[in-house]
Amino acid sequence: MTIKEQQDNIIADFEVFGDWMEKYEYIIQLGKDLPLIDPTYKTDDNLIRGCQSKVWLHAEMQGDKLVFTADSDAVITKGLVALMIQVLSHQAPKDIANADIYFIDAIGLTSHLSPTRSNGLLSMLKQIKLYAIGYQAKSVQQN
Amino acid sequence: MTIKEQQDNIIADFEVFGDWMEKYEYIIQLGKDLPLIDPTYKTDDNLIRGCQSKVWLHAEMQGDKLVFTADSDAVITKGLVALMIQVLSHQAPKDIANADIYFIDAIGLTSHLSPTRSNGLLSMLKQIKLYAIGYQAKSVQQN
Amino acid sequence: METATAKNTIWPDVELIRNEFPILQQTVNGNPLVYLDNGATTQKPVQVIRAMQEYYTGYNSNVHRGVHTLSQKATSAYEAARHQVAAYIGAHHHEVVFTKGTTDAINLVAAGFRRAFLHEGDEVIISGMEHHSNIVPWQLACEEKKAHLKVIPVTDQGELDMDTFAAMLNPRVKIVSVAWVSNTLGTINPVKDIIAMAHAKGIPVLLDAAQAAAHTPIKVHELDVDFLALSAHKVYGPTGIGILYGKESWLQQLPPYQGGGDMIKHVTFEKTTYAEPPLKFEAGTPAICEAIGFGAAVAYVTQLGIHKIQAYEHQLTEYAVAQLKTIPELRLIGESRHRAGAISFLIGQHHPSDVGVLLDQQGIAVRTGHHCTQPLMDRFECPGTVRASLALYNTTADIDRLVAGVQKAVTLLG
Amino acid sequence: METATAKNTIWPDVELIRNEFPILQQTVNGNPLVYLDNGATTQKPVQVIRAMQEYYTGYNSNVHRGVHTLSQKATSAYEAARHQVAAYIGAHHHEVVFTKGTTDAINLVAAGFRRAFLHEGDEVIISGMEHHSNIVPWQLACEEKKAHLKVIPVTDQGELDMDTFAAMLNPRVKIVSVAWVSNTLGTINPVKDIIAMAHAKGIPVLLDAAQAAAHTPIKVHELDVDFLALSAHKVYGPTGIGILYGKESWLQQLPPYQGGGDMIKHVTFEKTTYAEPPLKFEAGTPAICEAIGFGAAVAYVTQLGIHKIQAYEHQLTEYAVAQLKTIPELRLIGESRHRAGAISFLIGQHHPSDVGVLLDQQGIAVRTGHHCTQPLMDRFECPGTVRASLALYNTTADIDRLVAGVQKAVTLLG
Ligand SMILES: Cc1ncc(COP(=O)(O)O)c(C=O)c1O
Ligand SMILES: Cc1ncc(COP(=O)(O)O)c(C=O)c1O
Repeated sequence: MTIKEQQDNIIADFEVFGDWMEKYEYIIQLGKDLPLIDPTYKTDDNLIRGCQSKVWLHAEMQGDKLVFTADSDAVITKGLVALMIQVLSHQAPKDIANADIYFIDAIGLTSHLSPTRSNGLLSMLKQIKLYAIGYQAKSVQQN
Repeated sequence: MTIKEQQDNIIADFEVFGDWMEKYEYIIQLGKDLPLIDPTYKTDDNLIRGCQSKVWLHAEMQGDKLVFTADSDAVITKGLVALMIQVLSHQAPKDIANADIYFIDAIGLTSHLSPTRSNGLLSMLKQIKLYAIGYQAKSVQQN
Repeated sequence: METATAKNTIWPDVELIRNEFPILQQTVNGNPLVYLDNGATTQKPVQVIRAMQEYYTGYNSNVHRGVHTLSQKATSAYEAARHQVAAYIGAHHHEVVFTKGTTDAINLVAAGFRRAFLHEGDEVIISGMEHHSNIVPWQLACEEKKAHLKVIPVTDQGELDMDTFAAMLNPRVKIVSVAWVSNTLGTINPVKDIIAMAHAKGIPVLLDAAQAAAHTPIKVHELDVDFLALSAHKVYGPTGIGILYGKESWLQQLPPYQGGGDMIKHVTFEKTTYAEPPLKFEAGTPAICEAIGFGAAVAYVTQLGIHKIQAYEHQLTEYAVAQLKTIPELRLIGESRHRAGAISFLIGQHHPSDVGVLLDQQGIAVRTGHHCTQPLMDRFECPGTVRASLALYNTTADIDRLVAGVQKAVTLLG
Repeated sequence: METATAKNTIWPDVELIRNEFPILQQTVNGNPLVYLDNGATTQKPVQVIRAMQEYYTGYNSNVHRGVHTLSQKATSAYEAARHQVAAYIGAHHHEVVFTKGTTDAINLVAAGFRRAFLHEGDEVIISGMEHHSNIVPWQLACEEKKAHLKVIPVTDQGELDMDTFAAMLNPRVKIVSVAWVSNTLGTINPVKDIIAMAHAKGIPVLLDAAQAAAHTPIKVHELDVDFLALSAHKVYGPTGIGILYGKESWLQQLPPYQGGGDMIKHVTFEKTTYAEPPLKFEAGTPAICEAIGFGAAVAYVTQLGIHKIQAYEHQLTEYAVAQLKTIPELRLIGESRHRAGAISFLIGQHHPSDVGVLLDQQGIAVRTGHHCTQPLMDRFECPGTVRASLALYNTTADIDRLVAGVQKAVTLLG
């Protein structure tokens, strides 16, 4: 699935929810399900420090796709991290770098991505794009 | 004349003025008329520094009366200084120390005596009272 | 709601008071706002908002030095505000320096001590429950002078270890600087004892009263405290202003902090002489409108009565603690016998921010995180807490909403 | 009045603008207020007053660190204000530090230089027309480090002696700190030249833009200035706030100023690491409402157009100077070829305060005194001046009132 398809899927998933509680129940569930990052990757180097919660993010190329694993110490953040990874992991660096991320807005969770939330989510998105740009540059060099 | 009579006289004088211009013309005239302080008294010790204008004040006992001479570098301040001296000079220290100064209010120049005016007038009044209290204490000691 | 209403014996008219706070009349995420983040900042009554608006629409002008009418009015109002705030803390007006807030006030003292009184090997005593604003200024000063920062330990209950404090007092200590009330634990520290013990050794004391000022009567002369700092925005006043109280003798000794307009007597390029305190410490155009708003705020509190507020909040705090304790997964962080303002807690293993997000969804504003007390969080080995902090306009109904909100959060977090 | 109306070709709608300033719609001592004390502080348009009221009635909350809705709104608005002010001066938002005002901003830099860059025998260059706020902070810093304060002389016309300045630049000079526009003389200094000359020797420059900000377009990147300070209250914004602009590299190098909440990354009692600029320099709860009001103020000015304001004020200044010169006894203090804002004068031998008092009686607000530039008064051998200072809402009618008022004062003073 493309990044766009992934996002549209999530938006469709969220449309069924009647109220904020169902929405958060789902996010919390996602947070609980997220396969934990390999502990060896839960390093300070991979740490994105928000004022409120911490996010760890690890990136590696598998073939021509960029694969992310991640974790957070707060379960709602972790759920949102899971959504972000569902959308952006296993994609080509070029597509990630150019991706327009609109699903957070569309599912009504804009505030979680605001620079003032300091849960590390916005920094995580920035970091994901930086990785993508980095690997893109590398692959261009290698070609 | 007592301090009270002096004040009531001034209030009566000011009653004839039709507008602020006549009032200030009179004050300015007073400022110009005030016999200058003896230059030897125009010292830093006798200086009361307001932010806006300077006031010099000299006190001495003549018999059992306290006599003030004064000057200011601003003519309106000087005129007001002249009124103050008309009221408070040549009076017994005790009477000066206890005096209730109400004429400034009554002639509508309250703002010139406000602590925020920084023309040195309020400080001058304080200084006059301090002199009076000082001389009063001295005369009590000597008796 | 039965019990809730029954509880409020002290202040039956709290609903009338709530009406004076326009911001409280709103819904957040579809629910009437429950504002329990008063430790961060309090809301402002119309009296304060109006005083500031009157200033800007009626007599805004720069203060001191001006002969024109607006300037006179502004100066009078600014100085009247100083008198009001001084009266609120039982001080003389010339002992009250307007600052940007508590942080600015503490920095002023720390910088003065750095410059004039701190030498290599000297010590500064703070406590383990201090706000960063009462830690970092002293770290900066000590670092520059190779002096040492000493920390009064905090007990498991969240109180100061006074025996250790007693043992820490020695001739190298140049100042003791501690919070009156902890912004995280709600602990009211035994400031009278602290002052007496320090004074017995000739050591001055600074009280960080940021969290005391809205909850406790303050009488600086009775306390005999040397310095005291507080912020208007935590006492129903505007942002951008606070005060440093200093004993006259200390304000005389302390070197000037910032240089600029208003704090001078005479300036030449060779030599500058300084104005008398408090102006000596008020360089530049002050926060005029804010000072006036601050004056209106303490007038408001005074009119309601700080003792009455204290009694009401005490009742409310007891109620809140009792109700919160009914939640099985809840663990209080800080269980001092003497408390005011803040109530910190954790829910099972849940991250405070998760609880905060779910409360916000229900229109309940609490603060989550380290509350600018990271060393204290390290002490209690938690990444932060959920903190509900009370003000005079909170009600038992607010507490009930909080408890129900936490319960819902617990259910959702599973 | 014929000529007056005829003169205003640039801004025919100035009366509409005046209506946006509630404070101007009043009489003082029986006369419609003529406010010509804008150098001290400017009046505030309803847009600014309203923005602040909306804050307190709608979303007052402490910024950063909060997850609840009000805190998010307040933080967004606070940071949006930083963007607005940054745009106003052509800076990146992360180069803009909110301070209490110009004085606070200059002290921040002076304290940082004292701590990190000034050593015994070093020099700091200021000018002979500086405001006390750009003199005393450097005196304090130099005194502590046994460095020397050097002063660019002022010519009889009230301009900087640029040849002497050129000769003063040497490797011992650690910073040049000068006013862009003189608050007393109205002189616009050749800041581009000053910066170019200093940079040629590797010396950074701080511009005190307090009196430039409301009158002149500011483009810090084009200017290539290292630091720039200004106050909101002189740009139609609230009291209690201003900014320090600093080049990113300088803000990185400069040590923190005040310690406290918000300026840290991580605090332990052993070691504290600091946040990135600008937060590194914003300790404690900021002046949140004031920042938002400041944002509204620059938005207001931007919408009117600073170039248009500049052109209008230029015309008005020329008119004022010409009209004042028709008074025989009047002597201008400061006759620079490039001027903005302030017009200082003396009337014969009359004391400025006498003139000020008589103008106030006529409802005309000017400032009299030393304008916090005592060394400059010594230079011109006067105890002070009468200063009329203009803003965008002044009109030729105001100038006519001023001139008539001065004439009446002259008559009365005899
Ligand atoms: C040139 C100049 N610099 C600095 C200042 C100080 O500004 P503030 O008092 O707002 O800190 C002023 C205003 O008084 C000024 O005119
Ligand atoms: C105990 C304590 N000290 C100091 C401060 C700092 O106050 P401000 O941020 O208003 O300077 C606070 C508030 O944040 C506080 O709670």
